[in-house]
Amino acid sequence: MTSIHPLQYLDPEGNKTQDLPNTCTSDWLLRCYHFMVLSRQFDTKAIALQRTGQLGTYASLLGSEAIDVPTALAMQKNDVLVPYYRNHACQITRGVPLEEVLLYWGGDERGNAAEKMQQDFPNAVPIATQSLHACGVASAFKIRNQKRAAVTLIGDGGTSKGDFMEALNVAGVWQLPVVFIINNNQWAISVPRHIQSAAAQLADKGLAAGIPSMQVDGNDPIAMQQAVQQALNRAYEGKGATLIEAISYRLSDHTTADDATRYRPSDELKVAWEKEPLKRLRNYLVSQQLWDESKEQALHEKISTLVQTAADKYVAMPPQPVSSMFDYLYFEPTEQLQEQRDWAEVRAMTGGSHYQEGESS
Amino acid sequence: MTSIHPLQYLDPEGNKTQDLPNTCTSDWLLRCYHFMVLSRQFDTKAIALQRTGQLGTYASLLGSEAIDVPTALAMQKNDVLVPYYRNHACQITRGVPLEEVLLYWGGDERGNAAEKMQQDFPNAVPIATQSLHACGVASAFKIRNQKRAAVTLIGDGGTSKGDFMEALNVAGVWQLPVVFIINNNQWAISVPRHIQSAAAQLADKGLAAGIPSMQVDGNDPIAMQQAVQQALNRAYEGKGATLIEAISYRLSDHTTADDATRYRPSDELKVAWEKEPLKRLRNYLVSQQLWDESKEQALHEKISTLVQTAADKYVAMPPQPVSSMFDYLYFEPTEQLQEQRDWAEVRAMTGGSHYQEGESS
Amino acid sequence: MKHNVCLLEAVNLALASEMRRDEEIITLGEDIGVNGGVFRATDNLRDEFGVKRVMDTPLAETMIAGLSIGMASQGLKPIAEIQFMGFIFPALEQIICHAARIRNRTRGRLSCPLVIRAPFGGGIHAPEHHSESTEALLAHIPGLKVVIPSSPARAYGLLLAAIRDPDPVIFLEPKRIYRSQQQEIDDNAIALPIGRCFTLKEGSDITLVSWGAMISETLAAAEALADSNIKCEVIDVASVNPLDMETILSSVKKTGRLVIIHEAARSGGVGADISASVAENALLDLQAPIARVTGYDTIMPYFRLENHYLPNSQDIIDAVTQTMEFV
Amino acid sequence: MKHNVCLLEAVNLALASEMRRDEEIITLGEDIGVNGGVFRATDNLRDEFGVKRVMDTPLAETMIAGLSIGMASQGLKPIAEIQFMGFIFPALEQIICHAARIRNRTRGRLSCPLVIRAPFGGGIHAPEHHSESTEALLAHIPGLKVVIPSSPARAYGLLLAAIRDPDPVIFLEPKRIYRSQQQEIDDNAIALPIGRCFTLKEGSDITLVSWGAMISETLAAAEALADSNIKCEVIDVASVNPLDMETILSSVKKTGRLVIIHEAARSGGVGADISASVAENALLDLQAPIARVTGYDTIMPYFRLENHYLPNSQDIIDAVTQTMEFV
Ligand SMILES: Cc1ncc(C[n+]2csc(CCOP(=O)(O)OP(=O)(O)O)c2C)c(N)n1
Ligand SMILES: Cc1ncc(C[n+]2csc(CCOP(=O)(O)OP(=O)(O)O)c2C)c(N)n1
Ligand SMILES: [Mg+2]
Ligand SMILES: [Mg+2]
Repeated sequence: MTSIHPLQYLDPEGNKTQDLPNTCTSDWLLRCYHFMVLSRQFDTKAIALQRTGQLGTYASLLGSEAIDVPTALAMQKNDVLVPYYRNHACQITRGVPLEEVLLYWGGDERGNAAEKMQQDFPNAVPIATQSLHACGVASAFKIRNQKRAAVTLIGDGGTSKGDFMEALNVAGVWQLPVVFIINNNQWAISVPRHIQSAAAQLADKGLAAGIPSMQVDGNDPIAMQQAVQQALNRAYEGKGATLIEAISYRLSDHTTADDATRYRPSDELKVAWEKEPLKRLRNYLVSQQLWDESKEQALHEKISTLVQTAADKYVAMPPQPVSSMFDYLYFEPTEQLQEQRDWAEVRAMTGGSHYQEGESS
Repeated sequence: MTSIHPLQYLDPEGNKTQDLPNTCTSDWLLRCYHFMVLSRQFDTKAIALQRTGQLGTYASLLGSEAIDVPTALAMQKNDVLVPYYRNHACQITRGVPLEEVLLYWGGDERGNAAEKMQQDFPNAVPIATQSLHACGVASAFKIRNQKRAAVTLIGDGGTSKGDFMEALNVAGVWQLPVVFIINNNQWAISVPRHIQSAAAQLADKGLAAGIPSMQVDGNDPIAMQQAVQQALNRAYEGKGATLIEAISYRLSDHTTADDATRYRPSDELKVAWEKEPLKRLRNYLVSQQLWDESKEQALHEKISTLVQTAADKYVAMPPQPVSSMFDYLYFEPTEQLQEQRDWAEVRAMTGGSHYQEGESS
Repeated sequence: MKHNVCLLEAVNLALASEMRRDEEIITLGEDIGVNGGVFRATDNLRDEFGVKRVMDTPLAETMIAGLSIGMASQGLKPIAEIQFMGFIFPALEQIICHAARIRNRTRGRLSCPLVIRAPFGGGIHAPEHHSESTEALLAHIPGLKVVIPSSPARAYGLLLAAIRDPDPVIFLEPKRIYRSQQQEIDDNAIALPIGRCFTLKEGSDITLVSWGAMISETLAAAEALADSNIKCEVIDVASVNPLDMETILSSVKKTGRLVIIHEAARSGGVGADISASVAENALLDLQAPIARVTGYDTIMPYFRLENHYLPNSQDIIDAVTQTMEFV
Repeated sequence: MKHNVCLLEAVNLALASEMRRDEEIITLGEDIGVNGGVFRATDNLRDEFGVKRVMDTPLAETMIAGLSIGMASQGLKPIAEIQFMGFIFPALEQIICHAARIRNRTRGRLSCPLVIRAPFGGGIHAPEHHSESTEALLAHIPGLKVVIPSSPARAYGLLLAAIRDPDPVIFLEPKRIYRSQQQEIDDNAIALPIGRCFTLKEGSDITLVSWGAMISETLAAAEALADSNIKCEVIDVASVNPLDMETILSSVKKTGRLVIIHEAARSGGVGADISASVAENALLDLQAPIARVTGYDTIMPYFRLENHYLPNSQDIIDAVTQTMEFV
C-alpha cells in the first residue's frame, strides 16, 4: 500500500482547501455547475417517468455529477467515452440530447444511435467489459499515432471482475492512451466496498499494473477536473494510462428496481448528503460572487423547460418498426433471416394475442 | 510499488547470504536434495519417452525444482495442492507415484486418479483457472474451521489472466487460508515477462488485493521453504492468504512441442543455468560436509532405478476400456448415454478403419 | 407443512428447507445475503443460516463458479446464484472446463456437486442482457445437468433434486413466471426426478413440447385449442440436459404430430435437438412435419419491442392449426 | 502467384496477402509474433509487418476479445488468434455480449469487423483442452458468422472473406488437417462466399453433409462407397452460422437420404440443427431417416482413447449403408 490521499480543492462546505488551478476559470465553473444541475434535473425527471410507467428500470446518477461532468468537460470532442450504465451525466455533458438518453432507458436501441455520440460507446451493462473496449480504442489511437484518448468509467464493484484487471494490465504494458475512472460510490447494489476487496484503496489495483494511480474526492468537481485533465495530457503525450479512484457516494437506490433501505443504514446516507457535489460547488460559486439565489432560480427554470421538452419528445417517439430487430444484425442482411423478418412483420400486423404495443414496466 | 527484495539464503554458488533458519536441518536439506534430483531425472526420462513416441506432449519441470520440492515438503499431508501443468516435482514430492504422473502425460485420465493424490487437484491446463479452485478449497477449510491450507501455483504468464486477480481479490477480502505461488520463470511460451505486465514485480498484484506479498529467489530451496512455511503458518493461524513470487527460469523449451531457440536468446539461457537450483543446493551440502561425489553417484543410481522401474510400469499399462469414456461422466450413468456406450464398445471390438490402439505423438 | 407460494417463493422454500436438513449446503452470489437476492429468492436465508452459509461475494462470475468448484471438491454443496443468466458467460470456462469434467477427469476421485441458479428469459421488460435464454449452450456440454422448472411445485421438487445431485446442475428459473402462479406446496422434502419430462396434459391429436416460461403460453394454447376440439398433449421437458427423449417419442408415436416451443433463438436451440431426434427415431410415425415456435435468430430487442420477439400462445395456436391441417 | 501449400500455410498466405493490401489489418494473440504462433500460422508476419501490426498480447483471452472489439469499433480490422478453441471460453462474454451485438445495439453507428481465428478439433493426440470442437455454442449466437474451412483453397478464400467481412467472424481451423493435404493455390486475392455450402462431389443416392476435419473422412467414405456403386453427394457446410440450408435441402430433395457427420458431441451439435431443418422442410422427400455420425455426448477423452471418440470413415460407411438399406 502506498500513501495516496484523495486530491481535494473544495471541502464539503465549498471552502478552498488549497489554491485552485488556473484552468478553473469562472467560465469553466459556471459551465460545470450548469451541467451538474442539468444532470440532476434530468435524473429527477427520469425517475418520475419510470414511476409512472413511461420508462424502464433506470439507474440514478445522483451523486456522480462531480465525477461525470468534469470528465466530459475535460475530454476532447474526438476522444472516446466508454461508459457503464451510470454515466448519463457524462453523456449529457458530451452533448447527447436528453431525449436520446431517455430512449435508451425506455428500451429503445435508438438511444445508442445518437449522432452526437460520435464514436462513444453505448452503456456497458455487463460489468467491467467496457474497460477492455477502452483499451482497444486506445490501441487504435496508438497504432494510428492519433493524439486522442479513451476514457472509461466503472463502479467499485466492477473493480473485482477480472476483465477490469486485465484491462489495467494491458494498458500498463502497452502504455495505452486511456483513462480509467472508478466511481467508488461505496456500494455495488447491496454489497459495500469493504466486501469487494481488501485493497486499502481501489487505486492500488493500478499500481499492480504499473499504472500511475490516484484517489480523488469525487464530490469535488475541481479535483476531478484536475485529475482527469492531467491523465488526458499524459495520454496525449504518449505517456500511457492513468487510474483515478473517485470517492463518491451513491445517493440513490441502485436502480429504480432496488430498495436500498433493505440493506443500507440511513445515517450513512445522511452523512453522504452532507458531502454532495452540487451544494459544494454552489457554495463556492456564491463565495466568489459568481452565483446567487436569483441566478439559481433562473437556471432551474431554464433547465426545467429543457428537460420537460426532452421528456415530451421522448414520450411522443413512436416505437421502431418490428423489422428493426433484423435490420442491424449484419451489415448486409443474410438471406437466412429474410423469412423470419417477413414473418415478424406479418405477425406484428395481425397481432399476437399477447402483444401490447409499447408496454413497459 | 513497494520495495520488496527477493528473499535469499544461498547465492548461485551455494554460499550463505544470511544465517539459515532452524527449520533447515541436515535431514531436511538432504530430503529436499533427494526430491530435486528425483524430479530432474524423472524429467529427463519423460522427455526421452516423449521423443520415442511413448508419451504425449510434455511440459518439462527443469528449473522449477527449488520451488516445487520445498513447497511440497512444507505442506501438511492434508493440505490441498492445486497445481498447474508444470508442478510434477511438487506432485512427486507429495508422494504421487512416478508411473501415475507419466500416465497423465501419456494421455490417460488414470494419471489424475492416484490414491496418493488424496484431495489434491489434477493439473489445470486452462491457465489461471486453478487459482479460484484453491480459493474454493480454502473457503471450505475456513467454513469448517479446519486448520488446513490450499497451495496453488501459476506461471508468470498466468498472472495476466483475470481469474488469477479475482482469486487474489477474494482470498484477500475473505482472508482465506491459501498460498499463491507464482513460478516466474520469465517466459510464457515465447512471451517474455516484460510483455506480460508493467508491474515492477508480479508480487505487486497481491498488494492490490490486500494480501501480504513477497519476492523469493526461486532457485534457492531454503528461501522457498521459509517463504512457504511462513505463508502456511499464516493460513493455519487464520491470518489469511499470502502471495509468493518465486523468481526462476524455464531452463527447457515450453513443452516438447516447442522450440525455444526460435524466440529466446541463447546467452540468456546460459546465464540462467549458472543460477540453477540443484548445483546451488549441492554446493551448499558439500560445503557442510553433508555430501560428496560418492553419495551423489549412489543417489543417482538409486533414483535411476526408481525412474526406470516407473517408466517400465507405465509403458506396460494397458489402456482403459472404451467404456471409461462414459463411466465417470456422472455419479450415476444416465440412461441417455447407455446406447452410445454400448455402441462405442461394439465399435471398439470391430475396430473402425482408422483406429490404432494406443497411438500417441 | 403446506405453503401457498409462487415459483420464486418455492425456490426460497426449497433452499431453506434443504439447508436446514444439510449443514454442508452453502449459498453464494452477488447480493444474496442481506438483500436476499435482487428477486428475493434467498430472502431470509442470511438471518436463519448466518454469514458463513449465505455469502455475498465480490462481483465476479468467473470467481463465483471457480470458488464453488473448489468448495464442491471438498464435499460442500455450494449453491451459487448468477444474478441473471446474461451474466453467466464469464463463468463458462469454469463450468465447461472444470465443473463438468472434474469427476471424469479424476475417474471419480474428486467430484463437483454444485448448483448454479440463474433467473432467465424475457418478458419482464428488463434492461439489456437481463432477458437471455441461452440454455442451448449448456445443454451441449456433457457432464452437466440443466434443469428448468415451470411451476412452483416443480421448482420446489427439482431444486431439491438439483441440490442432492452428486454432479453439477444448472438450475434456470423462468423469471417471467416467478410470481404469476400460486400453488399449494407441501414442504415434504420430496424431490422430483431430473432427466425426466413431465406430461402436464394428456391428449391424442398433437404433442406440444416446451419448458420454462413458455409452458404457460403452451398450456394457454392447448386450452384454447381444446375449444376447437384439438386434443393437445403438453410435455414440460424440465431437463434440457440430459433430454428425456423416451417420453417425447412415445407421445409422438401416439399423436403423430409435434410442435416444439421455446423462447431462445431457433438456430442451434434445444428445439432443434428434439426435432432431430424425433425425426430420426420416429420418421414413420410423423403425420406432419414437426413445427418449432421459437425466438428469432436475432438479438432479443430492447424491451419496447420484446413482445414482438417472444413467442406467444397465438403463435402456438397457429403452428398447431397448420400442423393439424397437414395431410 | 501459385503456391503449393497445406491448410496451415494457406492461412498464413491469406493473412500476409490481405495485410499487404489493407493497412488497417492488425493481428494479435498469444505467441503470434516472434514465435509465429504455436502452429506457425502467423509465421514471418512479424518480420514483414512489424510489431505494431503483429502484436503478442499478455495471456488473457477475455482481453484479446475485448481489445479487438475496441479496435474494430475504430475501423481497424483486428484478427485475433485464440491459441486453441478450448481456450475461447473466457472470450465468450465479449463475443456474445459485444462483438455480436454492437452493430445492432447502436443501429449501425458502431460496428465490429473482427476475425477470431482458432485451431479446433481433435486427432492430433494433444493434451487435455486442446481438442475441443464446440462450434455449436457459437453457431447459436445471432450476430456472429462462424466459418470452417476444410481444404487449403477454402482456407485461403474463406479467410479473405472473413477479413473483409464488415461483421465479426469466428474462423475455426481444423488443426488435424493443417498439414495433411497440399494444394496449388493462386494468391489472387479472390475471396470465397461466407454463408454458402460447397458441394465437393455430386451424387444421386445420398447426401453427406459435414465440415472441418471430418470432410476428409467423409470424402474417403464416399470414395469407398463408390466402389459399392453408392453415389454420394458430399457437401462441405463451411459456414455453420449462418447455415446455407438451401443447398442442403435441394441436395436432399434430389437424393432423398441424408447423413450428417461432425466431430462434436451429438446433443446440441450443429448436426441437430441441420437434421431438424431438413426434416421440417423436406419431410416428404426423405426416403429414410436422417442419420448423424458424431462424437459422443461425453467428454473428449485424453488422447490415448481419442480415436475411439472421433468418428471415422468406417462409421460413415456404416451409417450410409444402413440409410441406403432403409425401405
Ligand atoms: C457481469 C455482470 N454481473 C452482474 C451484473 C448485475 N449488476 C448490475 S449493477 C451491479 C453492481 C455494480 O456495482 P458497481 O460496480 O459498484 O457500480 P454502481 O452501480 O455502484 O455504480 C450488479 C451486480 C451485471 N450487470 N454484470
Ligand atoms: C486459458 C489458456 N490460454 C492459453 C493457453 C495456452 N498456453 C499454455 S501454457 C501457456 C503459457 C503459460 O506461461 P506461464 O503462465 O508463464 O507458465 P509456464 O508455462 O511458463 O510455466 C499458454 C499461452 C492455455 N493453456 N490456457
Ligand atoms: Mg458502486
Ligand atoms: Mg512462465
